[in-house]
Amino acid sequence: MGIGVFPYIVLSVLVFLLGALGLMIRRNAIVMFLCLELMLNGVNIMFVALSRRMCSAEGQVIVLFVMAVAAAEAAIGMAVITAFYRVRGGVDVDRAQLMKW
Amino acid sequence: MIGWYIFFLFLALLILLSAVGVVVMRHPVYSALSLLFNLCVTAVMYLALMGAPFIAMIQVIVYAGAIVVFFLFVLMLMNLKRGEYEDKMGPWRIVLGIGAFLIFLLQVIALSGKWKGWVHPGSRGVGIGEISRLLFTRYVLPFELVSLLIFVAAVGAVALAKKRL
Amino acid sequence: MSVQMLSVSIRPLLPVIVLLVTGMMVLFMDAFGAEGRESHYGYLGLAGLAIAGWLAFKMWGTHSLSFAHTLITDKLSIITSLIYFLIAGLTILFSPGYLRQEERNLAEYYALILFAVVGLVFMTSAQHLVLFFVGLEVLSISLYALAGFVRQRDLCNEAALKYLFLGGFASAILLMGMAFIYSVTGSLYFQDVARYVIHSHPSVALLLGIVLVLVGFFFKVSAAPFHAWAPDVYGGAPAPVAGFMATAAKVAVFGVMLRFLGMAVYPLKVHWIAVVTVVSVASMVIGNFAALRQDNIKRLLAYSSIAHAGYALVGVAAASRQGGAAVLFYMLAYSLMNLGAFGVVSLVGRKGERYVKISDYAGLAAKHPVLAAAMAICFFSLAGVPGTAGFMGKFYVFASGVRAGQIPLVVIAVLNSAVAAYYYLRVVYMMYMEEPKEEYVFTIHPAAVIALVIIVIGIFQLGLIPGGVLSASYSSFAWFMS
Amino acid sequence: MKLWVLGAVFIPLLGAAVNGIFLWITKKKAHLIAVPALFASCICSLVVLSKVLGGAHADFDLYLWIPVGKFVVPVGFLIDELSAVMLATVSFVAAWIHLYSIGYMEHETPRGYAKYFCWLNLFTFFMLLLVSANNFLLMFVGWEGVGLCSYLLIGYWYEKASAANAGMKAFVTTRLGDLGFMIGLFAIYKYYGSLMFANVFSHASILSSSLITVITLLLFVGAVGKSAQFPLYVWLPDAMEGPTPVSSLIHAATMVTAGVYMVARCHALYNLAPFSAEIVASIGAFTALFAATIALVNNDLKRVLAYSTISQLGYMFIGVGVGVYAAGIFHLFTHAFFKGLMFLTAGSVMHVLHGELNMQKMGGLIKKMPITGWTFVVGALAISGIPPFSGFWSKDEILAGAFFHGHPVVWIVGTFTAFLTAFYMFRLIFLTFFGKPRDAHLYEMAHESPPVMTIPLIVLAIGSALAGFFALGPHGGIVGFLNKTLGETVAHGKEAAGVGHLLLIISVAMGVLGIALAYSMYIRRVPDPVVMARTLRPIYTLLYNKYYVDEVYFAFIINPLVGGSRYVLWKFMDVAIIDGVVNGIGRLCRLVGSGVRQFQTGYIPDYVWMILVGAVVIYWIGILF
Amino acid sequence: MMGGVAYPMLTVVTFFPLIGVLVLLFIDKESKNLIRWVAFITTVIEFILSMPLYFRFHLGTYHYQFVERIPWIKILGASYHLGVDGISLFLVLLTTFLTMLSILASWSIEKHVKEYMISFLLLETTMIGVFCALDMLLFYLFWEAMLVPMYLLIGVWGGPRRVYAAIKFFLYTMAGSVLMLVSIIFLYYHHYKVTGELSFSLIKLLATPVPAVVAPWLFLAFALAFAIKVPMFPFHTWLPDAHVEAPTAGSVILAGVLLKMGTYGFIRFCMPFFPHASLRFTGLFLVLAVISIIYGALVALVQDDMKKLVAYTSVSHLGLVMLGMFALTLQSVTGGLLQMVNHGISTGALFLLVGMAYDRRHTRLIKDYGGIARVMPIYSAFFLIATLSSIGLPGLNGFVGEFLALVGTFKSHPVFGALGATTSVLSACYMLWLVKRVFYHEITVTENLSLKDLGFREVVICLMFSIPMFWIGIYPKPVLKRMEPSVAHFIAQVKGEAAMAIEHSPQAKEKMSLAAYLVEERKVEVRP
Repeated sequence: MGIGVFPYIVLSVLVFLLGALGLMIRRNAIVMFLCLELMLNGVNIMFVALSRRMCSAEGQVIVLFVMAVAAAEAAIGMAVITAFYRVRGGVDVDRAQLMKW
Repeated sequence: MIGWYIFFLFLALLILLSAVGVVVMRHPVYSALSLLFNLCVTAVMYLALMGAPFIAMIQVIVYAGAIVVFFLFVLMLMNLKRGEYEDKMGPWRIVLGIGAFLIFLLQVIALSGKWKGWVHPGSRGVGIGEISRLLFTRYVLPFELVSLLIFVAAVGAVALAKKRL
Repeated sequence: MSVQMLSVSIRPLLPVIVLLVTGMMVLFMDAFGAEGRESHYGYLGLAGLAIAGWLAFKMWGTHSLSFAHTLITDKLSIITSLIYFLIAGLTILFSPGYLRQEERNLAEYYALILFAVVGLVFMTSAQHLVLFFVGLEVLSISLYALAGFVRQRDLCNEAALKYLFLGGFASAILLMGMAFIYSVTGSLYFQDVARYVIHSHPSVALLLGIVLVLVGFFFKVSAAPFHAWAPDVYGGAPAPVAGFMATAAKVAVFGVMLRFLGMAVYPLKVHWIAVVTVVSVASMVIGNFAALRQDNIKRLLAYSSIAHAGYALVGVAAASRQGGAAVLFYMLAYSLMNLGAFGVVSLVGRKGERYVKISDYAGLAAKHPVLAAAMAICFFSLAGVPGTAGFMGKFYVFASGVRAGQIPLVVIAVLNSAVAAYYYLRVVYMMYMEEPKEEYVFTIHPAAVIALVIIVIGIFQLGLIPGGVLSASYSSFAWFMS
Repeated sequence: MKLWVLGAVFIPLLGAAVNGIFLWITKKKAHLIAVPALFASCICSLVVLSKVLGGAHADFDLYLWIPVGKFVVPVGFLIDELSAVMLATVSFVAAWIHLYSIGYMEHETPRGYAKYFCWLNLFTFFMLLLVSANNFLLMFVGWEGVGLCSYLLIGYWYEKASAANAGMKAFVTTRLGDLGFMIGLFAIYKYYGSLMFANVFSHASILSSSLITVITLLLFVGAVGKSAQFPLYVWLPDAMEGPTPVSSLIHAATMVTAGVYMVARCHALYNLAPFSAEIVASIGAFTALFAATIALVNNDLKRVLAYSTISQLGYMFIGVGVGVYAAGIFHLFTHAFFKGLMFLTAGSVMHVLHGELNMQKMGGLIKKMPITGWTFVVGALAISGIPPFSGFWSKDEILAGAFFHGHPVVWIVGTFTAFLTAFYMFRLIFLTFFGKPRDAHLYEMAHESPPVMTIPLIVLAIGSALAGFFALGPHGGIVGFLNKTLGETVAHGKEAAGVGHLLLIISVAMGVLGIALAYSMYIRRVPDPVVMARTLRPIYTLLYNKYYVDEVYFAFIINPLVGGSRYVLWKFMDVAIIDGVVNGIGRLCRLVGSGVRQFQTGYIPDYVWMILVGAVVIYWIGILF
Repeated sequence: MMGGVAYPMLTVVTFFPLIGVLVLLFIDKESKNLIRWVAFITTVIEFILSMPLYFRFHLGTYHYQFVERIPWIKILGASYHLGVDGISLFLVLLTTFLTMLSILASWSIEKHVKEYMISFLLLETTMIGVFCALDMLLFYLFWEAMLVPMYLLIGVWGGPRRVYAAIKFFLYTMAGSVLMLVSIIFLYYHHYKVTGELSFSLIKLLATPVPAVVAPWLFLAFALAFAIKVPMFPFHTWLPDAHVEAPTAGSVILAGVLLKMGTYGFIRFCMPFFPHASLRFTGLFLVLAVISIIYGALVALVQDDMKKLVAYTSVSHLGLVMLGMFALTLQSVTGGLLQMVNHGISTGALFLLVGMAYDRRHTRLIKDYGGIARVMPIYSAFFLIATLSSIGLPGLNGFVGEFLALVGTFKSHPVFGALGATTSVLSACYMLWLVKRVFYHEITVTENLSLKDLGFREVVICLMFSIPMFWIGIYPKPVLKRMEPSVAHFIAQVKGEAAMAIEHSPQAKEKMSLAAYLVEERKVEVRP
């Protein structure tokens, strides 16, 4: 039967968590955004693995949607970051601490 | 069988390593490149192990090709003046180069139709026909909605970034 | 599940299509029209919303599953759609004056709101998690743009940035949850999940999936401990947008949450009730207590909305048809009063929202009695004073909780609402009992007045004669398992 | 009959109402309403008395006052021998005192004048109500009403601090007694199921004697307060701050005797509770002696009279305590005349001396004001028990009763007190009216009072002199008459007439002895009182300071109460503890709020952490449940 | 039901003030006198409208009268259900009466007159609503809604610490009543489970006994809400603050009507709903009532501020009412009920009189006065009458209620009756001491020499207050007769049902803990 679905899931979760970790430890907004994409990639791995496991294209279709979403998020994200950069002169999120408490 | 496992582990290792790279790289551009690498290796995995060639291709084209490049573009736009990465890029240049070559190779193979033999036998995979059928039946509404999504993203981005106030 | 054939009826989509067309028209007219008529786009949007609302209203009572059973048109989807239209309409009414004063009166704004509404409608009409997710993303991306819409302002940018990252993160978690659910059940249709759950023992993976999806939901409704973004984002976003964010998204996500929990994974209620209960308590406590020390009225409203999410979750934890109805009613009530509050904030804040401290409201009643009265009514409603929508909503939610035997939770909730009264009263006290410190020179756009009047009438209508709306929301949950 | 009773009781109320509401119109003419009202009432009372003498009785309800379930209390009147005598006494004395007041109060402001008459009328109304009520509650209405008027009239010169204080002291102290009385009423209602005299007394014996003892003791507490018995007598001397006619009417003739009336009225109960009766007699005897000793050394004209009143009230309680109720009431009756008279004369002196009360500054006044002086002597002779003056008859009845009912100690105390009474009364007379004037200036001012004041003096003097002869009437005289209501007490005369006569002689001898001693000390100056005071300094000081009772009350009751309330209850308990907890909860909430806020760092990665941790936590919650 | 009146009398009485509000809304806020007159006339008409309630009240029945009932929120089974019986009748009348006089007493308000009058009229509607509502939801609505105008009255037109007082008042009351809301909901669903009918009707809910295991808890939740409102020791500390800071008329209403809502709640809801629990907690409440009586009086004794003093006397007096109610005899409850009315009148009058002094001197400290009987004789006379009424002098209203309450209490609980009776002494102490310090002695503060006596308007107010004082004191029978059947019914309800509850409660449930019960309840629900 070959490789089961389980290793893929582990892989996907690991990638996902690494992305989350990135969000937690990085300050640079763009790198954080990359980590977000990394997380989505993790999800994609899982869906594709499931698609294979279930012999259904559904997972892959979902992956397409995820990609579309990622693209859209990237577009708006970059716009937001650019706007932020223009006003604050940097993209480190510790600059985004005007509001707290 | 064991070979596939080794192959899987190898790819998984690459994926994880590049993921770690994304997270830990000092310089944003390295991170971006790591992500690019990560995505490409993932695409390889899709293609070779998971029977999802279409996704693999889209992954490379859309994700790696468009999105990450977009990131890089923005990065450059913002950080160009610093000029830091020029100095530190040395040892990575080779790795990246190899990576790029590998990806290119994979793409060639993939496109040449000779890829079937490389594919993990356990995965019969689903064809692009199946995907499109789903896309236009069950997922027609989300699919249409995605168009709106992209449009909204564009409108939003324009609203946030366009010069005219 | 086998692939259904595409049902061709486009009727359920009519309201959405109207909105889309309106949105496009707004953009096109902006592209090709003359300068300086930006406000008219708002009125165009209102017209679109009205038509869409009328179309939706006409569908009341029909029930259909279309587009391969991914889209449901039932009372819940219609009633929530109407609520979105109302929210969007009120937001648009508050916006022209605000945007003009911020010099950002762009057509895109109105278009984005209309598109966000489209996303919202799909969220609550979805019978399939992917459709929901895409709808959610349409909404989210509109909101990212709207939150940072006044891009020259520091706080706005910051709000957009925070919302973007945390929203993206939550979306990823939601996706992961969907993936897990899919891995177990093999489908993302609510009905399929339900079918699976009824006949099988819950697995760890399924629970993980449910919890992750719930995390996504909780994030969007700003329930603790996933609330952290809310104060910063509401605090930074332009006030009308903050109102829109705080209300529309919550209504939609609560609707979906109820569909998901009440239909798809109802049999696992022992598990999810525990989760919802804990989150509810955490939200109420954190929201209310943190609000006690707020000086910024927008952040105060944000914390209060966290607490309100907690109250509404009591209704979810009731896990009953009545609980669902209560949450829906509560959300409507909450939307009205929160929109009113944010609307007044947008007026009093003036250019650049410089006057958003609670102390900036000192003596408002003396200078603008009507505005202060509207604000006070909204705040009393938020505090849950009987006769207002807020009370009826709370009452119904708590009633459903009591009925479901969630008495300790309800007791915590009512005690919290007593604590909450303090900070609401503080604002009222500022407006009515302090001497005015300044002149309060600002213009009130007539549209905003109309909106406030609608809100006040709505608050009292829901508070005094809620029968019709209650029945409607009760009948919206006929499908609720129990 | 009904109409006469109602007339007697309500005409004064009418007068009070007119004067009260039209204060601004009647002004200095207030007496034109008040005095006729009282005389009308007096006539009505006398008519009632005459009808009762003819054997008529009445017990009727005017209207239902408080009907709640079985608790039904009417406004109703009971006219029997006892209440008829009381009605007549009260209205008669009151009428003359009203007349006297016209002269005494002539220098008051118009408003004050009208107010005074209004209150005085009101007082009479309540007093009449008290004595004619047919149930405990209505009696209590009168009881409290007279207390109120007493308070108001004592504080008539409210700008004087001492007057204001005295009024309040009087009211509060008597209320303390009333508390007992009220609880007694509760008990009566609880156990007898009714507050009507008729019901209670006719079924008096259905209760166990211990219960009756408790009830009667509680009622007696009320009497102790109202009738200024030890230990609640302290208000009465201070009450002398009021206008003298008030002291005369309220604090000598009528109100203070209400307690005696009440005990007599409840004789059916006291008869069943020997222990209570014993207490009544003992307190009476003790008070009689105690107050008399204080009166020995006091130099204030009115206060001597006040202590004398307390002492005499003690006598009355001896009477009702030992079971000779009629004798007690008889003494009440005679006392009303002679003590009312003495106060009025004292008032007359004060009036002409512009309020001077210190006897040590007077002397020889009889030459300047003969009517006042001689009428006072009549009163003093009466109180000293010198035959044939009225006091002799009534005091003798009481002492004989005490002796024959087995209370020899009481008798000894009573008799000794009679000696003291005679002494201090004549000390007062000799210091005030005889001897040489000690203050020339005052002496110059003195003159006889106007007729409107002297006529009442003469009338009351005649009463004081002759009222005792009522005892000689047919069928046991007034005592026998009263006994129709108060029940057949054992007639001591039949038992031992000889012993009776001996007692009589001893008692008269005591009076004479007292007078003689006073004469020797204050006219002859042998022994010189000043020297005596010096030799017996500790005793003198103790008596002069009234045994320090007021000081003790202040130190041990009032100050701890006020201080405790202020510092312990209010500042500590209320503000610090209870409100502290309330505010503390509020503060705690704010503290928690500050704590919760700290999570909100504004730093995106922190928020991501929170979400992730939250997700893990709720996952485990989901799993574990 | 009784009283088939042609027009909805109670609705008219309840909502008529809102018409006044509507009129006021259209009056320019600068024409202050017009505003005052409109408000005053509204309340006068309101008072006149409420009079038929008294005259057309049927004697000898405990049933609710003038009943109106129309469905309100059908899906919840809530109805618009109004009615009065002997218990609420006089509270309604008291409300209309006091509001009328309060408006008249508010002539000196100069700040935001329009808003003030609007708040006051709104307050009147909510107060009457509380007393008339026979539907629990409707009741709760009025109950809480009343807080808002009162909050504004204290907070806007109050004294220097008004904000603290207003917020404390609001929060304290709200914190208490939210638990009651939970209890109401519980009762509602319990009724539903038993009968299958959704209803908030007081009468129907009363007909469904509550399981013995939860009853004490529900009772305590209700009792907390009402005890705070009463206020009973130790929940009384909001009262002095609120009273001291509230404007005069606010204090009048606060003391006169709002506090009654607490005691009214006990007699109308708390005790009939949970007779068994009431009896179980009788001891506790009697003790608290006696503590309130004595403690309130002692603390009142030593106050320096006249208003605070009167405020603490309310604690004491309301303690007496509570004592009467929990003693559960016909006399004690009737007395307590009457005492509620009496306290409203006499304490209302006292607050008003203190306010009149405050208007002149702008101080309420006792030491700033002294000897003013000379310069203000009429004022002093009325103050004295109010004082005497307050300390329960026979012949005035206070006595009748006080005596009945105590005699009834003594009947069932002699010790508490006797302890409660101390109020007669203590009240004399604090009130007369106050009178002495304020009115007697010589004038020491020169400002007091030029004090003006009461004007015509103020005399009218005082006279209006005096009339019921004398009336109830001298001829209380019409009042008592109207109360008696309802009180008797109340007692029968509490005692009778308590007896039944003891009989019928299964032993097993009796012993079950609350937690176990709740778990049990949820299990029943969970069953798919």
